[in-house]
Amino acid sequence: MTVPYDKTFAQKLLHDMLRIRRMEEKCAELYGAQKIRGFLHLYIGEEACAVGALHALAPGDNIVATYREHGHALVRGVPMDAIMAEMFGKSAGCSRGRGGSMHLFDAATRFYGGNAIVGGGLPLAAGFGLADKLQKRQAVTAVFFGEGAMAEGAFHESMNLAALWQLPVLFCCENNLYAMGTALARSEAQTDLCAKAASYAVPTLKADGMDIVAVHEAMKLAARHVRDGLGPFFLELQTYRFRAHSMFDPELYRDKAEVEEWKTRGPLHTFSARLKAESKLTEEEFLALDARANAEVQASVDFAEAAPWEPVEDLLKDVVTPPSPSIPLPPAGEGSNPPPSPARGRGAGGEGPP
Amino acid sequence: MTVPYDKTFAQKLLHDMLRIRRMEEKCAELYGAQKIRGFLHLYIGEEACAVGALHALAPGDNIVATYREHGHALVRGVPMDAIMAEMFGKSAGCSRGRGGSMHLFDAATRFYGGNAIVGGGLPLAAGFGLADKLQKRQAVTAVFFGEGAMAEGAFHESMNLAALWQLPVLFCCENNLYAMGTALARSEAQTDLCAKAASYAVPTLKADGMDIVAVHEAMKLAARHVRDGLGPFFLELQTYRFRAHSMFDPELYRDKAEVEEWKTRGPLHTFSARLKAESKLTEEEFLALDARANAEVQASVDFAEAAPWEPVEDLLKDVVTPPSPSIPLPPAGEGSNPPPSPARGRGAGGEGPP
Amino acid sequence: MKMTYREAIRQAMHEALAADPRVFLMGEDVGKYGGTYACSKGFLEEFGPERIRDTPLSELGFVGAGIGAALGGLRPIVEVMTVNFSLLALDQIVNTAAALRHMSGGQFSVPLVLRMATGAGRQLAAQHSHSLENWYAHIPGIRVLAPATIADARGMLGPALADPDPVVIFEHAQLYNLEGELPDDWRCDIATAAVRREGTDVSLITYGGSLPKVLAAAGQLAAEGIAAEVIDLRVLRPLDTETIAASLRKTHKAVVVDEGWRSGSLAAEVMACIVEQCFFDLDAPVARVCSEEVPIPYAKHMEEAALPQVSKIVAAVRQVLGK
Amino acid sequence: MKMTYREAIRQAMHEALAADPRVFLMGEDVGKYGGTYACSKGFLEEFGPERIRDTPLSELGFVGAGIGAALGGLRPIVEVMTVNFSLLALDQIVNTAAALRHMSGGQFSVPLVLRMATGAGRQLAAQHSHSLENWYAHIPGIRVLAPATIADARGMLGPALADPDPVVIFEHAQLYNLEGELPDDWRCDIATAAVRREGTDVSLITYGGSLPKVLAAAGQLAAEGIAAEVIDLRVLRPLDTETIAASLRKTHKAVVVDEGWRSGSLAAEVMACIVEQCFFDLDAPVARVCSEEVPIPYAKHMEEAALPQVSKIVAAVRQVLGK
Ligand SMILES: Cc1ncc(C[n+]2csc(CCOP(=O)(O)OP(=O)(O)O)c2C)c(N)n1
Ligand SMILES: Cc1ncc(C[n+]2csc(CCOP(=O)(O)OP(=O)(O)O)c2C)c(N)n1
Ligand SMILES: [Mg+2]
Ligand SMILES: [Mg+2]
Repeated sequence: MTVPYDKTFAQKLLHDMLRIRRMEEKCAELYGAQKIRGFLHLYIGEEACAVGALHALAPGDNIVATYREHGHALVRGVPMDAIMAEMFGKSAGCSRGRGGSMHLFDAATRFYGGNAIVGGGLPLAAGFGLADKLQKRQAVTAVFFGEGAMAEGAFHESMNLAALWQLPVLFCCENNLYAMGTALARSEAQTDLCAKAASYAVPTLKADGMDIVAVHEAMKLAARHVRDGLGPFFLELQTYRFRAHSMFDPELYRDKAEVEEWKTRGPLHTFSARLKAESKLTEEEFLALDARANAEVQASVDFAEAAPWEPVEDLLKDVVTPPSPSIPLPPAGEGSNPPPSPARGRGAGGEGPP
Repeated sequence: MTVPYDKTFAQKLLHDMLRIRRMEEKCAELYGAQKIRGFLHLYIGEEACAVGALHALAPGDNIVATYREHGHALVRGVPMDAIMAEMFGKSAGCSRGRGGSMHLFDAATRFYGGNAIVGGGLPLAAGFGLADKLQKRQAVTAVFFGEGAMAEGAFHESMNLAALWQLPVLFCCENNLYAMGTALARSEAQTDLCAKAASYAVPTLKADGMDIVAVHEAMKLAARHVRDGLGPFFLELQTYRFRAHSMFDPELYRDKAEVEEWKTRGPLHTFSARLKAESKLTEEEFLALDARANAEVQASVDFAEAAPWEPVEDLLKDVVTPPSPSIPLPPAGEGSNPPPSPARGRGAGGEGPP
Repeated sequence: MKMTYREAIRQAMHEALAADPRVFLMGEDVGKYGGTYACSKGFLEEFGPERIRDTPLSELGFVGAGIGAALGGLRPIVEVMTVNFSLLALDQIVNTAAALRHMSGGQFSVPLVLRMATGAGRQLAAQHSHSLENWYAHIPGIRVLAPATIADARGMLGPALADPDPVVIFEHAQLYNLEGELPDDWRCDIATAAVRREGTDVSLITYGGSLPKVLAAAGQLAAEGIAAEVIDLRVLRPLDTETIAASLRKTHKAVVVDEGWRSGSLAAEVMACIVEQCFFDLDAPVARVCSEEVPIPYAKHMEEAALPQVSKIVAAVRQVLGK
Repeated sequence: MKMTYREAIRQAMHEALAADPRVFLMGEDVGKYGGTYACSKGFLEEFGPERIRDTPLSELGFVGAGIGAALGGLRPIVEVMTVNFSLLALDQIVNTAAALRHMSGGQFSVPLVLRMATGAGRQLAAQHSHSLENWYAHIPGIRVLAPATIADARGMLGPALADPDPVVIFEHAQLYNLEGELPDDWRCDIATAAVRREGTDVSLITYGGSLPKVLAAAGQLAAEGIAAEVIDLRVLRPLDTETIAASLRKTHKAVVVDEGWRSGSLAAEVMACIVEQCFFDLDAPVARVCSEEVPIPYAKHMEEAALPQVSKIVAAVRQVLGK
């Protein structure tokens, strides 16, 4: 299939995948250098999912993600500076350095995390859907989760609630075949995830998560369905992570050969090759995009390095909402959007919501 | 269809249904008299389910039930005396008066409760199945639950575990159409419960829960499957409770007409009518069976009335297992059965396990 | 006006639903059934199924959905029926509702109100008789309330809904039928403890379903010439230690009464606060009357033996007073 | 022999698996992955997938299955990975495992061992840094252990498996890499607290991951001429209050150190016990050093500020001693 996008949009998709890839490669390096600590879950190999999916959403939509969410945050429009500063634990981070890699948040782009409890975001997504439905907003809530999360009770309860109440929730399963070291067939009696989801009377679709066109088209269709008020939708993106589960993972559970096999389907080189074959990309353009991504990464590292730490005196700040007129409750009857996050650094290359 | 049982067995089934019915009618009366307190959930109308199902099981099988379990306990062989004394809160009760209506237990018949948390018994049943499988016992664990429980995460996780590990668990859903006041269609997006269960790659079967023959035949088939090591099975028994959810329920949520309609399908009178039509029962025999049931009930009430209370000094006894040689841990390597319950009264009409 | 605790809860919810279209009630059997404790009887007809939302048996799911709905601009009142079932929802409460504001760097508030019945005393046995208030009071990021009077049942919901952060309201199941006068000034704060009876000899500190027992004990003690001051904590998190300390500075002796199991109880926390703040005011060791450390039994005499009772409170006071 | 805490846990499990065919290990990634904390590396190959059982992400399900398996005659070791995820399984733990024996009138024991990592200190942020030991210590019917030494890591599992009732073992995530000598007499009871250092001036009472910090503080204090006695609770339920009281009768002063959040902490329970049993022995208010009441932040300096530290312990001791 030819890529059904014009050169600009196609290159934008490629560039966003590159931005994620380069950012995360740098993160891995910085983890080695102990600039980034805690758990770090890389998305490398899965970039087509976040990029293809998020470009199908609108600014008023809500995003709920997992601990493997750097890519989603970035493509959604959270500035790379703010993400990088967050991983450094700096107060210019998108969660003021309190969340780290697993807890990126951004009110301005309706990016609701960053949840480190597997399946923890699913009930939340149903709630966003309920709020949008009751307040008659034509918004979509896209919730991302791994195939491992589907064994959790939270998945079951959330799917049922969304289907029962016909909530505008788009369930996006990133099936990378493993939950830590547990292969799908050792965690699910039913390995056809769409069949499983269909049992909630929800329409489903599978897409090749290594192919950004497939992802984007599937997601547009799914988002349309949800936005039109036809109820929830389940989308399975079949993908693979090229790296270990987290920086602690010795990867005893899968063959090197399997990884290598999947790498041949890597979303970056396959998509660039297609674009080149279709004359939508030259090698120079590719290098320029890559250079821009690398420059953005370097700038974000510089930003994070230079950024200040949160003062220790602020430790207890925002455990509860400060009694301040600066964050007023919205007046009765108005569908309220969360207030934009407080001032924070936005560096070079930060893009607005798609 | 003619009733495929000889007169003796057919009358036994009828008698067991009568025993449940008469016992529970008495319970309702005793609740009014404040002899029985707490929550009391009657099974009246659903008797064909427990009787048909439990007569398909063997003494080495395990039973896990809910708070609506009087019938299951009785048919399984827990003496009516012990059940009645339990509801009175007497120490001769099958749980020493500590459990009451919702927590009937009996080690001797492998009756594991009596669980007042909706869905709470399901993971337990998977565990019994695992124990039987690993210890190579050809036992079936039958777990009873209402259709309301299927919305719980516990259902999802337990079904998946049982299916994934091919555990010998028989999931018995008593679909009486309501969970308290919530009709099935207001709790499940997918109201075809077998379709839902099938999504775990588990074989399923629906049976008319008002027809004891249908229940018994379905259960035999299901138990055979499970006992043969072919993995779990899901059985839906379509039934109806004639009484309120509990003694507190004002029953605002369903029509009198609906209840009356279902009563025409009542398992007692329909089954007796069939047996009479097939000359397997005379009116005299029916009256005799009923009289025996009533006598057993009266004896159990007398027993419970006369039974002593647990001494208050024993309050803390058995919070943990007393360090006593009387309950030794089984030696390594032997599949252990729980020790029989301590001495307790067994009155007239108590029957052994089917 | 005379009314029951149940009616006070009902009126509070009714007022909130009528005043603010963002408010809605969600939980098992809040609608067609009329509420397990009949607190929302008639609401379905009045406000419709969108705002009086029956849920499936999915405690984790609908509590989490309440959090999402709160983030999405609504003001959910989520009824979890009883604290016993809230065990299934704790992950969402602790890891999302309570943590979200701080871990997002202050970007999001979660204006969620969670109501649940708590406590024992109705012969419902081990799985339906929990008092886990101290578990909740242990969690930073939420406020925990325990209305023990008609006025608080009526008054606490409003400020709870106005609170931008999650508020958990424990309604003791034994109180729903409590009848009493609703004072004209039932409006209240959700920050302070209340002195329910003044006294100079000993401070009796309690909350929720134990308040009536403690007041009864104080009455008995008065007959013996012992003037007990009764403090109703009202707010279990954050604790109003100032009111406690002020009382202790006067009485120099205290008994804490708490239906939770003794070990790890909220009573222990109150005792720890007293030791930290009033040690040199104390004339005697602080005592506590809690539930025995046993799954609550069904039989009435055994259940009574397991729970705090007036006689045990009176005995504890006598012991503290050396009488 | 020198070994790590991780290796001690591993050896204890290995011994149990080798000795008793009823014992099996179940949990997320205990098999192919080798255990999240590498405590079961190599077990899958040695004992096979039936006994080293990887589970799906279903904490409620597999903890409940562990209970059923225990009732069915096995001796499960269920690993819940971390206490954070155990929130999803609490219903099964509280309402079934802990309650079953009593509410069945003593018919059933549940010989289940639940292992979980606990605690903060590795910059894992709010949802992965809980210390909810006091929640567990509040529940009648279970025993709660907190091995803080190589010896206890090696020694506690055996008696836990021999215990006919449910036992929860908290392994502090910061301890896995702790290295030390395994004494020859590592076999131990699971009933008593241990005096880890003798002293006469003040009793420092702690457990789990805080023990190394408290010992370090005691070392610093010794340099200042303050002889601190260090008590490692070891068993969080039931508490060995006798060992605490014996120490207090000697030192007359105490500081309790507990990584749990301050309000409603296990430290509060220890303080309450001291007040109840040793009030007249006390020369000063008992103090506690707990975690600040905040979801634990990611940034290292903020996380450190949130947790008990040697410097805070030393400062608390000085204050209690009026120095
Ligand atoms: C409730 C819960 N249980 C366990 C964990 C530990 N854990 C973190 S990620 C993970 C695997 C999740 O796999 P999947 O959902 O497929 O997502 P992926 O990591 O593959 O993107 C596990 C077990 C957790 N964070 N939360
Ligand atoms: C986890 C949990 N949530 C709520 C309840 C309260 N409750 C008791 S029975 C019941 C309805 C259950 O319906 P169903 O499973 O269909 O069984 P039925 O009563 O119809 O036999 C509810 C909501 C409970 N006991 N446990
Ligand atoms: Mg995965
Ligand atoms: Mg039902």
